[in-house]
Amino acid sequence: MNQTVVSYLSQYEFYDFLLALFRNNQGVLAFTLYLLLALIIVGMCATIGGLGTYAERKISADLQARIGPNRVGPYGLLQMLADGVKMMTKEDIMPFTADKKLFYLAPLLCLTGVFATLAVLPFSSGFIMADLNVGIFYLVAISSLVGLGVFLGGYASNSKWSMLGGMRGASQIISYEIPVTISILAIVLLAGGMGFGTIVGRQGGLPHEWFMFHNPFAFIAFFVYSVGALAETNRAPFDLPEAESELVSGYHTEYTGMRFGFFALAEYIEVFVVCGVAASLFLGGYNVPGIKLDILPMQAAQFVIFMTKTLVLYYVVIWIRWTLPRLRVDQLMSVCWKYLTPIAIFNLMGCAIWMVVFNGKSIAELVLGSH
Amino acid sequence: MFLQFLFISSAVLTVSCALGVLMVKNIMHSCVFLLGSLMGIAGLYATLGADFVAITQIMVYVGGVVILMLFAVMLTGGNDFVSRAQNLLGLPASMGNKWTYAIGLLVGVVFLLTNIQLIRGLTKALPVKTITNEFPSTVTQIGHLLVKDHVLAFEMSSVLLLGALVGAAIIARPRKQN
Amino acid sequence: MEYTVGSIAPIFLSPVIAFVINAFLGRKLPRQGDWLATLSIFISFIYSARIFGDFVFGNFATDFFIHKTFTWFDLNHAATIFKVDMGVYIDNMTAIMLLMVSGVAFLIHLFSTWYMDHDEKHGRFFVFLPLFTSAMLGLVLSDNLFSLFIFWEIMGFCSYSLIGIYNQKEKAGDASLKAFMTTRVGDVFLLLGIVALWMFLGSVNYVDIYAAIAEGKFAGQTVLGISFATFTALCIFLGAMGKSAQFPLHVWLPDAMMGPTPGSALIHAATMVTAGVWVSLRMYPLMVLGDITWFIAVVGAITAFGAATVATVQTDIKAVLAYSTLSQLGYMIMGVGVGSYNAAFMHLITHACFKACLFLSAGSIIHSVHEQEMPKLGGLRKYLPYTHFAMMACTLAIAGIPFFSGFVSKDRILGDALYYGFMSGQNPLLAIVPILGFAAAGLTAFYMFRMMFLTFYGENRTHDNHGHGHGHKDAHGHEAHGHEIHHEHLDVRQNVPLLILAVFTLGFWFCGTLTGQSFGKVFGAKTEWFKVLVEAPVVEKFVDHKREDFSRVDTREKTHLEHAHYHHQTGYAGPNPDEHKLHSAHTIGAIASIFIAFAGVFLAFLMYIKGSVKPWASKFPGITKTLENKYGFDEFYIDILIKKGLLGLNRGLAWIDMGIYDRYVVDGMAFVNRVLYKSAKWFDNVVVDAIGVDGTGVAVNLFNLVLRIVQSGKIQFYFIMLIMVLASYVWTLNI
Amino acid sequence: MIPAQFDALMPIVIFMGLAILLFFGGHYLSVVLAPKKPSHLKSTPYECGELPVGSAWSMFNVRFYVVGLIFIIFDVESVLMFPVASIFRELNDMGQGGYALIIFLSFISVLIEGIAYCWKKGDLDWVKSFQHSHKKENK
Amino acid sequence: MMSLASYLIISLILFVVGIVVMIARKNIVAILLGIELILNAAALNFVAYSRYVTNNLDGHIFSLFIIVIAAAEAAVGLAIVIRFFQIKETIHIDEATQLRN
Repeated sequence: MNQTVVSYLSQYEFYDFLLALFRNNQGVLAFTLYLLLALIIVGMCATIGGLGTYAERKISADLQARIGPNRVGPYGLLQMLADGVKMMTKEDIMPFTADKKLFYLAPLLCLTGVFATLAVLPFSSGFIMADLNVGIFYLVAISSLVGLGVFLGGYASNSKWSMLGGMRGASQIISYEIPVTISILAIVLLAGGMGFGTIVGRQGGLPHEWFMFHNPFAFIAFFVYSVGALAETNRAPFDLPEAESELVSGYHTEYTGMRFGFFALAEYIEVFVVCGVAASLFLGGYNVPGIKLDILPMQAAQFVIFMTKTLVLYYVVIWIRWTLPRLRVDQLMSVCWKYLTPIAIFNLMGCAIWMVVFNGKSIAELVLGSH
Repeated sequence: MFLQFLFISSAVLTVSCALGVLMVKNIMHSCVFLLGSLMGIAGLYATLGADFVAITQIMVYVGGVVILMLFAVMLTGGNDFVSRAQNLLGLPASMGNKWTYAIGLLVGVVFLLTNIQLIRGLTKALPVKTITNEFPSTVTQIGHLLVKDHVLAFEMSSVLLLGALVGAAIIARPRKQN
Repeated sequence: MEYTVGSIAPIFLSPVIAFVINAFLGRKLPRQGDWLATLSIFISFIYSARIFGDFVFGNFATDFFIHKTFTWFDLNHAATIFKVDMGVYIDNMTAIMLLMVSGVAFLIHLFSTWYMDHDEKHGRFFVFLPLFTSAMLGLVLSDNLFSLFIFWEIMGFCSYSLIGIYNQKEKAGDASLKAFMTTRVGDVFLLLGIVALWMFLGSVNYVDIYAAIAEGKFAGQTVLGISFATFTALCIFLGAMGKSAQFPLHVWLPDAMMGPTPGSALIHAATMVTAGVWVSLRMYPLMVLGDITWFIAVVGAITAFGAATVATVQTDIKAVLAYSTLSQLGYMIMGVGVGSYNAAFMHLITHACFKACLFLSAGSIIHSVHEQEMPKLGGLRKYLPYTHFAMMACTLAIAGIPFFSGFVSKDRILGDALYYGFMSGQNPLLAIVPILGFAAAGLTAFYMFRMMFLTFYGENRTHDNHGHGHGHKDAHGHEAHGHEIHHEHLDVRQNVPLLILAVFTLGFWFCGTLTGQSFGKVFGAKTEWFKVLVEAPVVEKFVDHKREDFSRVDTREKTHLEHAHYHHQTGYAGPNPDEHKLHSAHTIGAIASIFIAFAGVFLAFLMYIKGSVKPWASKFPGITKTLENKYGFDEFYIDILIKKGLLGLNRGLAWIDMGIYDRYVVDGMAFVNRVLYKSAKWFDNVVVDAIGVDGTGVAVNLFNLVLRIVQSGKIQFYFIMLIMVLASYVWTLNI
Repeated sequence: MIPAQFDALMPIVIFMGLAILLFFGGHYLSVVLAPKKPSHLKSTPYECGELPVGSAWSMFNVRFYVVGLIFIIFDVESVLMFPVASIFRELNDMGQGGYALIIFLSFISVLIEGIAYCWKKGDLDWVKSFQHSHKKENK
Repeated sequence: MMSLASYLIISLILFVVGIVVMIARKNIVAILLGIELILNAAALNFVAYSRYVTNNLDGHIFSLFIIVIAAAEAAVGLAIVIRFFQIKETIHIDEATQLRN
């Protein structure tokens, strides 16, 4: 049974009022509500993406004892707006050797892949656009469109740097998808379902109820997931596809203006999504510590909890970027195939054995006694 | 309403992209059209209530097969390789020409008529089932089927995939240049 | 005494586990894992002994049986058309057989740890040995012909591997190939019989076959013009002939000596060759229904006699034993044929014990002396006292000396054969069966004692490189120089298995009364345990048979199928045996066989100890030559069947191919082409030119176009053809 | 009043539609706002100031394909594992945990075999020639 | 409008297009694309029958395994294509007329 945000809202009385407003036309009302909420989420994510660029600069400046952007607006806060305006007003250049149709298509694929993942991201127990039964599986599947976009972007530019970056990017993204998927499988195994509602609902607010601390294997799986997710989003230290010292700017070397903006936007939103998934799968998601109520204000609290966890992870991602050096390409591949994948597989086996041996109880339950 | 919208859009996407695969002269574009067609089929699965199969379609095809095909195209020299072979009319015939298309269409029409004949016979014999608009979750049922009824196929598929991996790795492995 | 999977499966599974571990990790284990194999067989033995104890001493009714099944695979949900059950079927016979197989196999394993020590193939030998044993145990346990066939083939493979274990020797490779190919001939027929039964009954369970027989389902069914029952029975018996090395498929067994001696012991004594007898016994009701018992009896008699004659001239100690095995197997098959169900099975068991012991003794001799040609042995009594003791006991048993096991079982078979041949009113030509049987009995006593005398008595000739062929006393003054022969000491692994097996050559183990009656009667007693427990399957009681799930505890009444009265039952086809005549036949047979056996022993004594009678080899050179050539079967198979027959067929086919096909069809096509070409040229010259250059160009272009596309030989063309054929299929059949 | 279950797919379509809308809207804005002064030199592919030589669509190393190959096999295996994993807890609660574990572990063990094979054969090494020569020198 | 017949028609169109692609194209990769289309048409039929005719999910399982096998097929097929290209330096189907070399 797929729960959606509309079916959640329909418990409340104002839904009936809205329904009357729409002359009892369920479909149109649902569509409108979805559209509104989707616009809100997209706007929020775009803002977070924009703020991400700002935060990245500020944090990097902080780490490197600089000041960072401080001209536009207070503390340079409006820098992102300036960036956006600049992108829009830049000339749109396309190499004459390029494959024009695919050149257009590539950013769209990235953008679609990333946006489609937002539909299942659990912001709170009610505010999850569609709690599909196959939630996390859907997310993993649809986000592979990004890899395709990266590859096609690199290909369509018909520039050597782009081509190399695209090939590298695609092979990196697909490679790291394996440990990520297998780590997620371990969590699915523990949760007994693929829907985000099921997965988050089986955790609790307090750390010992999180899946991360459910058992040692899940603990390792969290790190495997984190590393793999970093690589999947082409973040440092795995930003080989856009390594500026090797490949100019990788697969988006030839992209200018708005199209480059879409790539950047997709990347920043993807980082956000990945952090949100990590928070939901491993860190208890939107669960408010200690309180279990089913009222509307609770949703706000859950939302805040979720965003807090996600943004902390987001900060960590940026922090890692400015701390760790970039890997070499062969190291990249061997990290994936020779370390992460075997570890992830053994984690999965360990989780399965743990499930059977300890009957699905976590360490805390075993230590503190079952609740 | 929404379901019908989804169905129509998926069907249109599927068929038009399949025709695109057929029509375009660029192998890269063909692959991308195939991607569109497969996404459309995923949508059709979704309208049939087969959520897991739909997502599997996206995961395997979009994430795997299409990328692999694009890789293979790049590894075989991209789109603009020149075939050493010439077709009947002395032109390079990498993506077909009007003669091959004519034959293909002929065969296609024959097959189409044959299949319509078959389907006509089949649909008469089929029992009519009332369709509800309920879409129960298929994941747990599929899981139970995989573990119980089709467990042999499940285990064998892993062996099959292992065989495919080993075989393909042996074939594709770069040979040592002496 | 409740049976579930846990109390039956270890019998079969523990050797399998040992096999898997030895196969993959054997090299890393200490002593290459031979202790593991031995231990696994010992576990089997323990569980088998438990079952045996329950059946023989327990509170079961004498015809109690356990039948548990599980569905192996079921490809059809609704109609059970393709459903295969696996299961175990344990009755008294299975219990006895399990104990025998696991016990003998355990002793052989124990002996092998000594025999194969420091052998280069030590590890590999102990990979195949437990697999072999487990296959035999599985074969005995299985409740249907299908799983029996699987284990049958596993055994075939293992025997192939064990015979050819010294794969660097060319002869070993040849011998293993020969064994494999010869048994394959029989296996084809067995499979044919199984498939025929399957198609007819939809099941190959023993109990289903019995029930079908009882319900008369076979009546009136024919296949290929003969009765269906005859057809299937014949097919299955041909399979048994291949495995049990019956004439004329016996040629592989003597050559199977190439393997290590304990392997031979396992093949020839406990396991593989008895599988054929086993399936004949299991399918006995079918054989009776198919009315082929006379054929079985004749085949058995011929094998028994022919092998015994060949054994009299062999000089290799293992060859003598091999031919004696053939001969004894002939007795068993003959016993099945003449309706002596009980005695045939008893002979299987007794033969397993003493033949295993004989082979192990031979192994002991060969390993101590490094020589297996009897003319080069002799006088080993002093050096190998324990071996001598064991081997003498076994020889007495096999020769049919009273109070030994061989006498008990063989005498009974011979008595039944006598009745069958002379008194039961059968075809008078079948009198050949008891005649050959008695002759073979005498020959058995002769050649076995010849072997004993040549090996253990007389002068020691081990240092003498020029063996004198025949075992009379050679030049005097040769005191035993056997400095390379060490006196054997009582070794747990070398001698104890022999001595344990030798104990079981005594007759009273088999004809005593373990079920509580009087102890005194040695032979002829009708209440002895073997007769009570083993009897031909009564098919009627299986009509409404219920089977149990494999994992369920056996909760049936232990005495639910009780026969009110047991009578001595020979069970052969035809009218009820005349008890009086039968009894007199047994009496005559017993006296005659004792006399014949002692005559054989005496003759051997005169020839090889006293030397007063010269061996007859010089007197009858032609016969000796024939026997030494083993009746020329190998040559026949190789020269006539393979070289002349198969290759001749090949040549004939080649002639047809080259002479007819090439000459007429291909060249004819070329001729037609030439004609066509000429006519086309004429056409071109006359018609096309006349029509005009443009027309020609267009026409040829079009023609070429079509032709080239059609004749491209390209993948896509085949694909088009595929589609077209499919379409035409649909349209023509109008589906 | 709960809307039809199937409307759960609607958000996905809406998000995809929004992505497309945003894409074309952005393009439209850029067309409106951005200058348009094309020149040949500007639209040459960037090669650090040099004139580009040849097409970038050249042949690539096979190792990319091998990585993709291993990936797709693992991808498909993980797809098959997802439904089994999601009912694992249910089976365990039903008391069939051991059975499920055997099924699951035997499936994974084949997966491990695949990766072990590729590892052994060096398909996971990105730079093969270097490592091979390195090993030979060590010997 | 959404009925079994419409799904069958879509899958039929896909199938025919796949066949035409397989026949018309001379590029081996393109032929593999056609095979993918054909396989997908079959899988779509299975799921459609599963919803409209039978009452169980065996059709889903079947199409799942079709996808699995299609992936394996693509992997091996493309490997063969690449190897073929390394030998022949072309991926024209008409060059592939010999079973060795």
